[in-house]
Amino acid sequence: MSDKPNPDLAIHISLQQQRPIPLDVQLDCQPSELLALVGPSGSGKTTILRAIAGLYQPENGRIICQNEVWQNSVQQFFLPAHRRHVGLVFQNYALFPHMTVLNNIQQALSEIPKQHRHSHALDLLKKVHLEGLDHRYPKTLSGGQQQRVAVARALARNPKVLLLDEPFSAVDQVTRRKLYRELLALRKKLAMPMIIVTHDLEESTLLADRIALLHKGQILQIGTPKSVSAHPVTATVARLMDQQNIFTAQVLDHDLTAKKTRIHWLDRILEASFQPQFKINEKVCWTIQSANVLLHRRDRPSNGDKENPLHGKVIEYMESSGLVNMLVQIDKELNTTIAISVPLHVSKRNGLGLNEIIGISLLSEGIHLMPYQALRR
Amino acid sequence: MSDKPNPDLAIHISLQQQRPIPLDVQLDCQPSELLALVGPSGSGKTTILRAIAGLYQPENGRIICQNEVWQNSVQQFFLPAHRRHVGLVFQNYALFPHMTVLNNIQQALSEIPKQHRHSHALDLLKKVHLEGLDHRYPKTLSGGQQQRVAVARALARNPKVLLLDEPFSAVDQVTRRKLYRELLALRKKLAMPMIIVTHDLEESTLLADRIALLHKGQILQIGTPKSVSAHPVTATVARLMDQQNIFTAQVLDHDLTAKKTRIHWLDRILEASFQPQFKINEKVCWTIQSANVLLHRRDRPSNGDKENPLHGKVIEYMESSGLVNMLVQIDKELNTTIAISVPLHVSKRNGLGLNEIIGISLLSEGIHLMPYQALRR
Amino acid sequence: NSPIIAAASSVKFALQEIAEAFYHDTGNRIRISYSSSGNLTRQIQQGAPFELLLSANAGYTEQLYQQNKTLGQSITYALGRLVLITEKNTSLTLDKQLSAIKILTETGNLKRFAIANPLHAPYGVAAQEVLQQLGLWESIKPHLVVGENVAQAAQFASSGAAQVGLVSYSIALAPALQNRTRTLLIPASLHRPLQQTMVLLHNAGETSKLFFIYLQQHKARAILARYGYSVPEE
Amino acid sequence: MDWQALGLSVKLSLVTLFFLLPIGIFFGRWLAYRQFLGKSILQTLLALPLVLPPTVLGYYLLVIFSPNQGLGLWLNKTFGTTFVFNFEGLVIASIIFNLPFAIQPMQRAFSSIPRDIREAAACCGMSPAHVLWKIELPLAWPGIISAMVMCFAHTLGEFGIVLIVGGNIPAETQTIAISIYDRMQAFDNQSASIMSLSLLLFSMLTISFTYWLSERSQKKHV
Amino acid sequence: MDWQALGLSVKLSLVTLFFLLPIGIFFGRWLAYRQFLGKSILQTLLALPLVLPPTVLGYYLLVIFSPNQGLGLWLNKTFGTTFVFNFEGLVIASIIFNLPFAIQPMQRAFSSIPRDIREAAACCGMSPAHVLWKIELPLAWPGIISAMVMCFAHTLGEFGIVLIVGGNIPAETQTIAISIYDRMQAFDNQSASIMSLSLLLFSMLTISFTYWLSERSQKKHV
Ligand SMILES: Nc1ncnc2c1ncn2[C@@H]1O[C@H](COP(=O)(O)OP(=O)(O)OP(=O)(O)O)[C@@H](O)[C@H]1O
Ligand SMILES: Nc1ncnc2c1ncn2[C@@H]1O[C@H](COP(=O)(O)OP(=O)(O)OP(=O)(O)O)[C@@H](O)[C@H]1O
Ligand SMILES: [Mg+2]
Ligand SMILES: [Mg+2]
Repeated sequence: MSDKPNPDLAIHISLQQQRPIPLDVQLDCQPSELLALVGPSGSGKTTILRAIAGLYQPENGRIICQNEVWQNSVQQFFLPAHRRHVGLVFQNYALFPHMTVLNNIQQALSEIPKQHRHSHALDLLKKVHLEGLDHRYPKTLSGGQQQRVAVARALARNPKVLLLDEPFSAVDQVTRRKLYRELLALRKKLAMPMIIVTHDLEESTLLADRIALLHKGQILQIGTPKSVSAHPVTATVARLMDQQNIFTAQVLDHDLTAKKTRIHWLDRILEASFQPQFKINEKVCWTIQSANVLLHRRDRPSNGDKENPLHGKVIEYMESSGLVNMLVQIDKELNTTIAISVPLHVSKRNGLGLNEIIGISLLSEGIHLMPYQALRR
Repeated sequence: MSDKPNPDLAIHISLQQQRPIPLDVQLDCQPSELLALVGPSGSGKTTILRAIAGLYQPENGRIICQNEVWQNSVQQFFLPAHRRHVGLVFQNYALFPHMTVLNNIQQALSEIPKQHRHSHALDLLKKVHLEGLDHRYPKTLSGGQQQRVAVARALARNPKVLLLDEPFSAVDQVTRRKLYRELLALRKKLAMPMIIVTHDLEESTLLADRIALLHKGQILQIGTPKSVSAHPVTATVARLMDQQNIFTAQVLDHDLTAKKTRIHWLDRILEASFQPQFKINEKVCWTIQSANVLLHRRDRPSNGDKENPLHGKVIEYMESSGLVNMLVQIDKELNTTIAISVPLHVSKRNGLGLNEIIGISLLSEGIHLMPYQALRR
Repeated sequence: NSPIIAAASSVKFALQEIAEAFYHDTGNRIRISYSSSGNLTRQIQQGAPFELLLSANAGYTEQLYQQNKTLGQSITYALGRLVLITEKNTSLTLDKQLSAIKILTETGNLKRFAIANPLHAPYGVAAQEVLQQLGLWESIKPHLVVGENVAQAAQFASSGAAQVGLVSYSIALAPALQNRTRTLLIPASLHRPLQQTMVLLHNAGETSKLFFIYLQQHKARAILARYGYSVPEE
Repeated sequence: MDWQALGLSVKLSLVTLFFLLPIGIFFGRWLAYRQFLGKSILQTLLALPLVLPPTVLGYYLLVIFSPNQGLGLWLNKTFGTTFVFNFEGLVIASIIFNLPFAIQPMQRAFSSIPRDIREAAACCGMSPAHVLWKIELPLAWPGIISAMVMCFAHTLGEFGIVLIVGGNIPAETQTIAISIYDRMQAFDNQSASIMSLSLLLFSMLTISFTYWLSERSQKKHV
Repeated sequence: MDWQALGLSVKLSLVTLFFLLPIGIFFGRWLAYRQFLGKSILQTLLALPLVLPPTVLGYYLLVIFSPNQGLGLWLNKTFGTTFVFNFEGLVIASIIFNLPFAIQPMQRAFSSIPRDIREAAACCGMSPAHVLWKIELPLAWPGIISAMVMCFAHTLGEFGIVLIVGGNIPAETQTIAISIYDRMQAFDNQSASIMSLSLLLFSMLTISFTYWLSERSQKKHV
């Protein structure tokens, strides 16, 4: 750190460890930034939050929050949890069973004057939409209600960093949407870094400024939700981001004027966005988001249909809240399928259904290339 | 029940109680049917599962499963939990802390021969994608891993009814998708009723044959996911199904030839699907799924654009995994907005963005009328 | 603040009354700590604030004298006597030679015979001597139940848990026992004298010294005699 | 060293534990899981054997079991044995004065098992007996072990009741505690100290081995 | 009825509890949350006061605290008081022979508090002392209460050690247990029984009231 006090309100985290839980992570999170930690179950998300909170001490670690050193394993320094000013929502809530809801929240309000605590706690309860439950004991609450109490308690601390471990997993969608709004409002109001662990990619896209994709204790990619899902750096990232259309191909050439890269896939040639970093003849992986796969409309053919046109049979057809998700079989022998989703009304107008043969186009701008790796499905 | 034994493999549930947790529920679930219990946090979903499993005894209840009476409060009969043959995944997993993962699962395998238990348990572990963790103790597992062990344990019982309380809430999306597949495969193989509690409407649409929407201990609507989300019986149901476009209007007339019902909304007239059960001049609520709201494409106007055309300003614009969700303000004074979602590429081609004025059409087939009730947002 | 004197539990019956009389006659109160003579000796050795020790065994007072814990030599203030005791409604005939008990042992009908522990309780030692004198020791030994002290031995016998026992005469005279038991005094010649000795300890105050003297006077001796002690010549 | 007395004490402790274990588990579990009127009274009754001086308690037991009247007479007629001045009597006395040490900690141990874990066991189809065996006992084990250790130690050391009910009969009711006490009273300090020390050492080995075993089995999952 | 002795016993019990409560909480908590080498040995040491006959233990304490030598001499010089043959001595003896009853149950009580609840408390910014006070103590309360009840009962009833260390001095170290014992020895069965009964009744009332209070405060959230 420099001599001059530097108003760095961010949190800087760097953790390394081999055993028992492998970790190799470097992260930082700016004040008012909402960073989402995503990754498969068991990838170490909870462990990282615990390390930040001071509940877990990884072998090598350096954590600096708002210019305050919380851990520095080189200097054998480890600030205990209660002096770290974190707000943490536990994955399993960890409410105090012998206290009412209100009391649970007030425990974290020790830093504001006594006479304001009651009303402040009630405010927080309102924020998580639990008015009227203030005198209940945790055991008489449903799972989702408990979880919201835990969120309120974490907020109460007025922490230097807010750590949320799947804070909305037990809350229904409608309430959740309301809580999102509260969280986003809060974030504007309070200048603190927020780190949220979530399994819900939609949640992370809606809430987070950046997401960090974790896998086996390592960060594979950090970026805006949009960039990580549209431009995964590897096929693994694409797979972990729930991308279904991942294939291998070979770079054919780069068209410098049209700003296109052409690739050889199956026995077809596809136009992709211009990605000259891949060499000609290089084997690559490529991916396309299903929203970038266009249906050829039988009712009104369009120009766009000419872009990377393909035909195939619908082998899976699922309706869900006004959308239809389909798997289109492009190559029967290799069982190569492309996932596509269209609005239900479009599907109806075009008479789509199981086993229909349909035409689709892959938007060349949506075709994203990645270094080659063997794919396992 | 009749004199003849009747091979009724379904489960019939009827529960009534005022206090402490209000319940008034009648449900049944056929073998191989997957029934989803959805509803806001605290609506009584867990309580119902506990009552079925015999862990909670509501005041009045009659539960019959596969022709076996489990509870009949008239006759003061209550079969204890361990004789009920249920597989239950607890909301908080409830693994046996002193047993390895494998052992946890084997506990529920008491009904198969000893020598097969080991391999059977390993099979189940594989099904939940936890190979290799068989000798771990629960405390060394991550949240999602624990949850999957709980699922495997519930399946192991080979139960007469499978009860899953948010079984995938802690599991990441990619793994979850795999588990859906396993569950659906299992459901075809085993002829037992399955009841799943979930907050995830997408999950319920993907998995469930029927969903039962619960609110304050009462079932508001039961039906296929499609019908409940497309044809909610009341505005409350629509709201609980996370429907954003809910408005009030007045029935203008029914066009018997065109099979349309016309309604008066704001200062406009909308054509809706034919719903003659509503009287002319009757005040109604109406709803439309955002997928049934069509964007007028600037690049290629279409016939469909003439259906209930509206104009408005985009006041919220959010990208999320290739889709764009927008709020379009139709009426500034009343702050009436309609939610619409379009693929990202469409949005780009049409140069959409915050504060753009756009034209939209409401598909008349998608406009669904409901009895009038005051709306609270 | 009245002085504390230490007394063997076995003299409690008599001592209670003597203390009353002492108070009546001199207006001085004493506090008495009862325990086994051995316990008391040990406590004195470790600095207990007792001013006078009434022991059921001459050995302990002698020991303390040797260790310079006393003011002068010990004095025998009474002699204990043994009685044969049995529950009231047994058919057992009691005689000085214990012949009925001899018969019981020979016929194998003797179940339990209660005495105080001959290892450390003076009345136990005496009981052993009596039995040895009468040649019954070996045959009765397997049937012995041994009380921590003579009171416990009496409890064994009086509750009927043991058929018969050898206990101190003073205990047998306790009203609660008299109603429930029959007793027979054992000739003092069958055992070594059961010297009840006392000694003033080196922190003894005036009251204790007074009491020490009082115990040797006629009134106290009369009480002691009433409680089943033979009193040595004045 | 009075090996016979030590042997007897150890035997008494083990036999007592043998009976106390099921009794403690039964009542401990019952008190942990049931709510009923008068529960606090019952719990109180369990602590009462501690309130009376052991010798006094012993005397009352002696009177109760003495073969001349009442219960003792009936027992004598029915079983042809008395419960005074013999090993059986010691066992009964030991059980009674150890009840509080057995039941209380077990009650706590059972009541600290989370309810949903027992429920999950029932949903796995385990009968209550099975749940007890596979779930509750292993989870309550540390509490049960420490209860048993206390009872073990307490039985080794108790001599007041044992002396009265047992009558200090060598090889039958003369436990090591009584033996040490007797030497002590006879001013045989050296024997007493040697025996005390041996007893302490023996208990120390036994108990710390027990704790070590129980810790080890816990370590994996706690 | 020997009210003086009863009063003394109750006073002794209360003073003992007063000291044992913090000692038990401290060591119980320490044993519950720390892992260290020799933990089983330490736990074993805690059970050892039970192994020796109380009278024998009493002798050793007497020797240790006797003002003639060693520790006792030092204490006497330092504090100007001895710890034998007076109330202070009884308190120390009581504390020692009650240690196992205080620490063991408290250890169990603390170790049954889920770890994440303590962690959550730390994350709420509570200092360890605060966590102890607001979270751990209330949650460990049933275990602490039953430990205290056992100690209370045990102190009322113990007479072996008290007799030796205290010296059975009326109004000073003669507790109700000794008093009952003395009457019993003097075949004053009636007094002994009346006193026993009164003691039992008194304990019963005190203890069941305590349990009732503790149950009531638990009922809301368990
Ligand atoms: N004590 C332990 N010993 C060995 N491995 C452990 C231990 N504790 C946790 N793990 C492993 O560490 C990994 C990371 O766990 P963590 O709880 O951080 O995962 P997570 O990303 O939060 O998962 P989830 O989304 O399922 O909650 C898991 O694979 C888990 O099995
Ligand atoms: N012992 C109790 N006393 C009073 N109310 C209770 C008690 N237990 C639960 N409740 C209430 O009963 C309602 C139903 O709880 P339940 O756990 O069934 O809800 P749920 O639908 O599973 O909610 P979630 O989705 O949040 O898990 C909740 O509002 C809860 O507060
Ligand atoms: Mg986690
Ligand atoms: Mg629930």
